[in-house]
Amino acid sequence: MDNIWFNIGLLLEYPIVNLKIIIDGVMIGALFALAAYGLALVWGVMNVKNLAQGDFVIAGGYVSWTLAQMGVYPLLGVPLAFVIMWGLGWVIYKTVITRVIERDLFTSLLATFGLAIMMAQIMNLIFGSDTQSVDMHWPTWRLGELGIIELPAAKVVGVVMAAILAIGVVLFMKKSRMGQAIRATAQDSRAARVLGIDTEKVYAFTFALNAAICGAAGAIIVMIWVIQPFYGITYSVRAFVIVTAAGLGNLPGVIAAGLGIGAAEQYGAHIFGIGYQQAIAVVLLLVVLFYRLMRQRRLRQVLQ
Amino acid sequence: MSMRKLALYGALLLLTVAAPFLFPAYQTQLATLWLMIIVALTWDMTGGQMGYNSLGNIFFYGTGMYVGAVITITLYFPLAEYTDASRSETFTFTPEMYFTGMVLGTLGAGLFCALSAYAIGPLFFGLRGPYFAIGTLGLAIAAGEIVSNIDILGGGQGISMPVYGGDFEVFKKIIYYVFAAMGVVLIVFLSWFYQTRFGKAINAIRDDEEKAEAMGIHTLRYKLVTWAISAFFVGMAGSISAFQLIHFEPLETAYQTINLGIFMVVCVLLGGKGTLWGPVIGAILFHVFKEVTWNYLLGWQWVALGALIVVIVVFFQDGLMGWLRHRKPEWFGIRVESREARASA
Amino acid sequence: MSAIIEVSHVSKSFGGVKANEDISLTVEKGSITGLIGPNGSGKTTLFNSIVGYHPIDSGSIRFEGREISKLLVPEIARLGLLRTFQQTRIYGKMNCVENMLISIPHRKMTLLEAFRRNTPEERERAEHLLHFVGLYEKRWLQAGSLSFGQQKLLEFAMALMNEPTVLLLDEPTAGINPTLINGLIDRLKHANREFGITLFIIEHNMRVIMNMADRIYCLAHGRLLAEGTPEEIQNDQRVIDAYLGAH
Amino acid sequence: MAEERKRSTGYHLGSVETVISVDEVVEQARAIAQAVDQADLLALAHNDPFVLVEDLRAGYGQMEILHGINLAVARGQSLCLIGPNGAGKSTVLHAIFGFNNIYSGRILVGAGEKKRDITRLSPQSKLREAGIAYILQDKSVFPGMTVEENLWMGGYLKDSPREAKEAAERIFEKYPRLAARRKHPARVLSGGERRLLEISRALVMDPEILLVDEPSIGLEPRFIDMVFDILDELQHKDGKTIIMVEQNAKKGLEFADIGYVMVSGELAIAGKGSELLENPDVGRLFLGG
Amino acid sequence: EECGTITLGAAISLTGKYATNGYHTQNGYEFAIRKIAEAGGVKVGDKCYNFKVIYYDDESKGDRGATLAERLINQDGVQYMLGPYSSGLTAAIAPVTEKYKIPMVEAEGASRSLFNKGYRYLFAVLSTSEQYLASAVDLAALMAEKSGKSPSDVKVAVAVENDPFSLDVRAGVIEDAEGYGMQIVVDEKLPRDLSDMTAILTKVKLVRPDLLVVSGHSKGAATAVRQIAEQGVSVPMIAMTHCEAADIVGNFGEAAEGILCSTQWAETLKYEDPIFGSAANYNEEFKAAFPEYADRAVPYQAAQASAAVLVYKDAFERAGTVDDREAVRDAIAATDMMTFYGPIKFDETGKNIAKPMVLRQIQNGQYNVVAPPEFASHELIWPRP
Ligand SMILES: Nc1ncnc2c1ncn2[C@@H]1O[C@H](COP(=O)(O)OP(=O)(O)OP(=O)(O)O)[C@@H](O)[C@H]1O
Ligand SMILES: Nc1ncnc2c1ncn2[C@@H]1O[C@H](COP(=O)(O)OP(=O)(O)OP(=O)(O)O)[C@@H](O)[C@H]1O
Ligand SMILES: CC(C)C[C@H](N)C(=O)O
Ligand SMILES: [Mg+2]
Ligand SMILES: [Mg+2]
Repeated sequence: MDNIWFNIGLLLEYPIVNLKIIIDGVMIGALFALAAYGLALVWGVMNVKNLAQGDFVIAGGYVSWTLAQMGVYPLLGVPLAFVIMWGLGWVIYKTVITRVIERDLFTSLLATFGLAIMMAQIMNLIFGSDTQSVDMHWPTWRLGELGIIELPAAKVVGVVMAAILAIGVVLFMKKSRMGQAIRATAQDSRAARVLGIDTEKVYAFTFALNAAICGAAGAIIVMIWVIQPFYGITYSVRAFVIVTAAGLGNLPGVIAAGLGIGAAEQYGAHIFGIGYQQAIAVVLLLVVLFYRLMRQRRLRQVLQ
Repeated sequence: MSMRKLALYGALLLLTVAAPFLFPAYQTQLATLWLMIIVALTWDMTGGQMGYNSLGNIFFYGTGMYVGAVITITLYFPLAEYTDASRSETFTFTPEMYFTGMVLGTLGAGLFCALSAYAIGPLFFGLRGPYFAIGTLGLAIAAGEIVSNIDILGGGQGISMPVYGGDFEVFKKIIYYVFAAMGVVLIVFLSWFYQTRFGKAINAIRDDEEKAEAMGIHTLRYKLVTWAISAFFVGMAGSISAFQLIHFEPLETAYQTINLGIFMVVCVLLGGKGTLWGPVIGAILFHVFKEVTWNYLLGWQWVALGALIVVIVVFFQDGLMGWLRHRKPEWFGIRVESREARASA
Repeated sequence: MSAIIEVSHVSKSFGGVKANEDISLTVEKGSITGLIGPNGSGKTTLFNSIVGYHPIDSGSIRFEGREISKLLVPEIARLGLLRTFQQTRIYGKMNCVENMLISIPHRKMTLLEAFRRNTPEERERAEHLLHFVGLYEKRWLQAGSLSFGQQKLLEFAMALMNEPTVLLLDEPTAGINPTLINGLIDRLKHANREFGITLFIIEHNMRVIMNMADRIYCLAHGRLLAEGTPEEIQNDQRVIDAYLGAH
Repeated sequence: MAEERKRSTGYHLGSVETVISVDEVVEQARAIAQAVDQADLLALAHNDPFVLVEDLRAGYGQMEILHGINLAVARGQSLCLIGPNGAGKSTVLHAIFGFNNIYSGRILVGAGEKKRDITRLSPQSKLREAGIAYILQDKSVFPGMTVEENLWMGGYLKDSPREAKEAAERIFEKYPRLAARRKHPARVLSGGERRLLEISRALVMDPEILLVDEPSIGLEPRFIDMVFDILDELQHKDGKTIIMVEQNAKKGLEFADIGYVMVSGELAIAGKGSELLENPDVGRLFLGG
Repeated sequence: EECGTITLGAAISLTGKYATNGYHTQNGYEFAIRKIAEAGGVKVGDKCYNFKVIYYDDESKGDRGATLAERLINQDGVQYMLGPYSSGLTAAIAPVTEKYKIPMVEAEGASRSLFNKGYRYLFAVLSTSEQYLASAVDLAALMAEKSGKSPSDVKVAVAVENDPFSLDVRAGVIEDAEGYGMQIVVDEKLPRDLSDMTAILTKVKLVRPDLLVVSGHSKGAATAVRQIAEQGVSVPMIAMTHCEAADIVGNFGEAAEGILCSTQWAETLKYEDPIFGSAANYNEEFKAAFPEYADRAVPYQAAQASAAVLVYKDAFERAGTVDDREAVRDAIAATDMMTFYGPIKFDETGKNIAKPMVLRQIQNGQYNVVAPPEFASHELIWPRP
């Protein structure tokens, strides 16, 4: 308890720390948001709850890491991971997902859980269980008193790339015909077929797109943090938390929620200790859910 | 009940009783098998029969462990000293102390879990579908993380339960029979429970809750009671597991969300959701497969397990029972009478 | 006769759309009351307000003298106020008999009673009602695989099984074969007469409503346009202009 | 078809005296069923069928619902299927569009030499390749998209999004009711408004053949007339071929050139719409007396 | 002549969060087995035996470890066990070996919580974990006095993993710090999947402690060293565990300078035994046997693993039997020997009470013993550069 007051005191004593926390949080949150956005897509369109989301992220990271080992310039890893993970996503769709699509909640959840286990373990067998990262050897800018705010160039570039990717995907969904077809299929696939939309293609596209987004996120992550075969679950949990908190079908909300959760986690880590980081994310989820529940109750409704 | 059915059930019961003597080297695995059956059956109560797919039932398992342990310990010793990392004193339990603790602890764990399910239920049952699944998962994750920061519960080191002083063979049999008895009681209870109006009502909630509400069914009450019953059994199973494992820690043993927490769902899916025997069959198949791969495919065991899950889900989407139902609908009472039959004749 | 449902000055709007504006009406106990009006005039909205699907903006709704506009759906349903849905809702994965058995009046049961099995009388009643709506032969089929109209009939049978005090029916005959509609009407009247179930019915099919209702309310643009006996309504120029058209 | 058509409006009034149970209807319908042979059907379609269904057996999963259905309709003709609930009317349309399992039989589209077998064509290719549009019996708007976007989706197969938007504008001009709500998500429309949206959305692509499942369901009386007017115009002005299912059987038979009565997955009676209207058995069993 | 085989069982973390250390441990076992075989094996009566170990991967998870121990005993018929890596896994496995009355000599579970359960069959060759960094507190007090301050002015920051080992390390530090009246300004726990501790380091930057203590196995050490450098945290004294295992010198070079590392064993200490020779000799031969250690310090986790095997050899020889488990257990309990790793003598709870721990500082990329004074080979560099 004393600890907590002390930590809060620090925030008041050094207001700049707040800024630092928010910056850090947004940087992490941006990457969570990417994975969550992909999840929201497949969830919304295909009603597939992809538990392998985090493993796609990690796989993307290893793709980029391997390329870097082979001498490819690390930044190129991002688009390359996007492309390669697109392919992997397509293959997984054609072999597994196409058979579980439009089934009830748990079918897809479990199929992808199985996939997640396999992917993590296969990565472990290939890359070993040590943490890996790609060092960009770029400078770090320090701002504020005591150099409290650090802006490693790698992180800044990573976040900018994440933003570009996110904007690209959002525009694509709104403007392009494929994007529209995806949205229509999400809402009523039978009606979409009646209008001549090839839903199978839409599904495959969506799933591959999701894998690609995750892959690119992973490629960014490996430049600024570390990856390890079993870290996927962290990203999966965050992605689910974010999508659930934002509410299904609320794609812009996903990005906001991602940034928000990133920042909230950092605040929580500061105030309660980093041991509580994961707990904070999920408690926050519960709080958001219950808040929305109460609001719905006033509307004489439930959350579904 | 027909004679054949009676004979079948008699044989199964006999096998249950004789199993530890037939396979003495596998007693622990057999006990674990019963644990899997219990958690699968209880998961199916809410997941398969009521349509509330919880990913957080492991919460009751972990809580059961802790409650069982805390009761057992506090009956005789101060908890804080028992769990202190740097204590040097050794606490010993006589057999009487041990068994009193086990009985009271396990009952206490069951009751505590049932009550807490009843208490938190109104919050969670406002959530539907995926929200409920993720919300309950959140509950389990949060509980694990929080317990791992509570020093008096041993924090991240977990708790080491007292060790049974007597013959170890006897101990293994005790654990097995306690689990088995719990499982048999549960099966008998459920086979009655699903036949009652209550059982039908929770099926209605699964199929269309809004409709059920509009029909005046006490949906919340029924949901709470069902979850509480389910939590009661899981909590007791957790407590027994604590005695079986002796040492447990919060994140990987007690609130093990991605192992047992998901495995119980896999078992149910494998066997068939919403049926009485589906979860039992599923648990047996899953457990056997898991043990076999862990024995013979070491290193690749997780890959094999993942592949198994994918294959199950892809090819037996409704589980074995669902597959049978599709093959032999008449076994499940699906039929059209008279005129329709004539029409297609 | 006394009023069993009293709706007074109820308004409800969604964003900018005023679905119900200052609507007052009463449903007499034991009567059959009709509610008509053009598409989008707010009929379903009014039903939803009564059974508690959303909060109302203003006004009051009383059931048997008790204010219910703040209660939740299940609470209202347990008072014996039942509704069927415009988009049919049945328990798709269960067979018809189970659908019926679930529909026994749970509100009259204690928790302990719920822990009993269905009685033979209940089963008999269920089969009887299924027979009546013509689903007897399909009673072991999964309800989800019944045709559209069959599902409507099943839903109706379920409502009867529940022995409600008041039954709100939202377009019960939409999509039902005209000849079968006659049977449905007959049965509804029967239910009204024999069991004393008060009926409040939304219909577009004038043949149905004019032949059944004791009293009809007509909505248009969210407001109450006219009320009266079927004859009065049929000859009300406002109703003809807004709804019926020339015929 | 120049003769003046006399039609009833809305749901038309009438007595409700004839009370027959479902079983009775089916029973009696069987009794009056005539062997409907292929030649008669073809004759009804002027021996030049544009849509031809031959001995179709279809159903859901393993369950056969249609036991050998034949159907023929000429270009620019309309056909109405009536029958008790559960007779399999919707299933026929489902089968033509490819939404269920076809065990045997053929579905052919096209006139004369250009006949084409579309039995195995996937649903999403039906509109593009065979020009078949389908208005489903139950809800099929995209609830989260606005009314406008729903109409644009109707033109998904058009070459450019602009064309789709222009088509949507034309529809808004025609139906101010929809225009008034163009920016609202379709989920909030009332039952009738949705139906209108579904029908107009199906027309954006200007299909050759329209499958319409109970167009009048849930519509207010004046709308019913309007819908039938639209269909009338589509058939007679634009020369579309219409296959319709309608429980408002009087309305349906008055409208359609050909009427089929279906019972338990089989054809019981076929004839000109006007003939069926006059058939006392049909009147008693299917028109509500 | 042909030697027989004594089969030992071990569940080891080859994957998961303890994988690196599991690997060091396994290497330590294997090296000892090889050396013992070269020296003529274990002589029991007039027969000779060689050791063989059945390994399983416990995935760094306690419940897996317990299951595997049971499998080793039940299915593989193992009679004697070697320990897994980490106190947490030892705590999970010990009850199993205890139930089956299977002796387990372990080398990688140092938490005191292992030795207050009354286990009869559990023996640890290492010093318990509260001693790991307690001497760093003494050093900090000393330095405070030297620079004219009182030890009670010293501010201590603690960041430890939430596991039995690190919690016990923390307990030792806090006990000692409180003894001096020092102020604990940061006291945080590291999560299971640690990849980022900036939040803690930010606080450290703000409160400027005089001593920063980190304990979190290899991952904790690696993350801490990297981020301390990245964030430009300057604390006069930083002490941590697992420096060698994480090879912080090799991985982070400059950034590791001046960090204090606790160790159970150092190759510069003057211990020796007939099998391995001196500590320095062990160091050399081990590097020769496992070339991947050529450019780095041999982690003490490997050395103590070898020592555990040595205890078995000694005990079997004194017991004069390989079949009578009770006799072997008693022999182990009676161990009193000198090894290259230091003296080994178990108290009645099974922990080694004969051996002290030392603290090394990284100076110019070398690990130099700086405390306690009787073992120190170099002067402490303070404050940290
Ligand atoms: N949830 C909602 N949000 C916004 N507008 C709504 C909502 N529900 C209904 N409306 C609007 O309120 C009006 C009344 O709708 P309502 O469903 O009550 O009509 P109705 O009289 O039942 O029509 P119908 O006969 O077509 O079923 C309609 O214009 C509809 O679009
Ligand atoms: N998805 C399905 N799975 C299995 N059986 C089905 C399915 N849909 C319909 N059926 C069965 O097919 C038969 C015919 O259904 P269909 O929907 O074609 O009837 P319909 O003639 O359109 O009736 P209605 O007028 O009520 O719409 C019904 O008996 C029904 O039980
Ligand atoms: C000997 C050391 C490596 C201690 C070990 N990390 C433990 O958990 O106890
Ligand atoms: Mg309505
Ligand atoms: Mg139909």
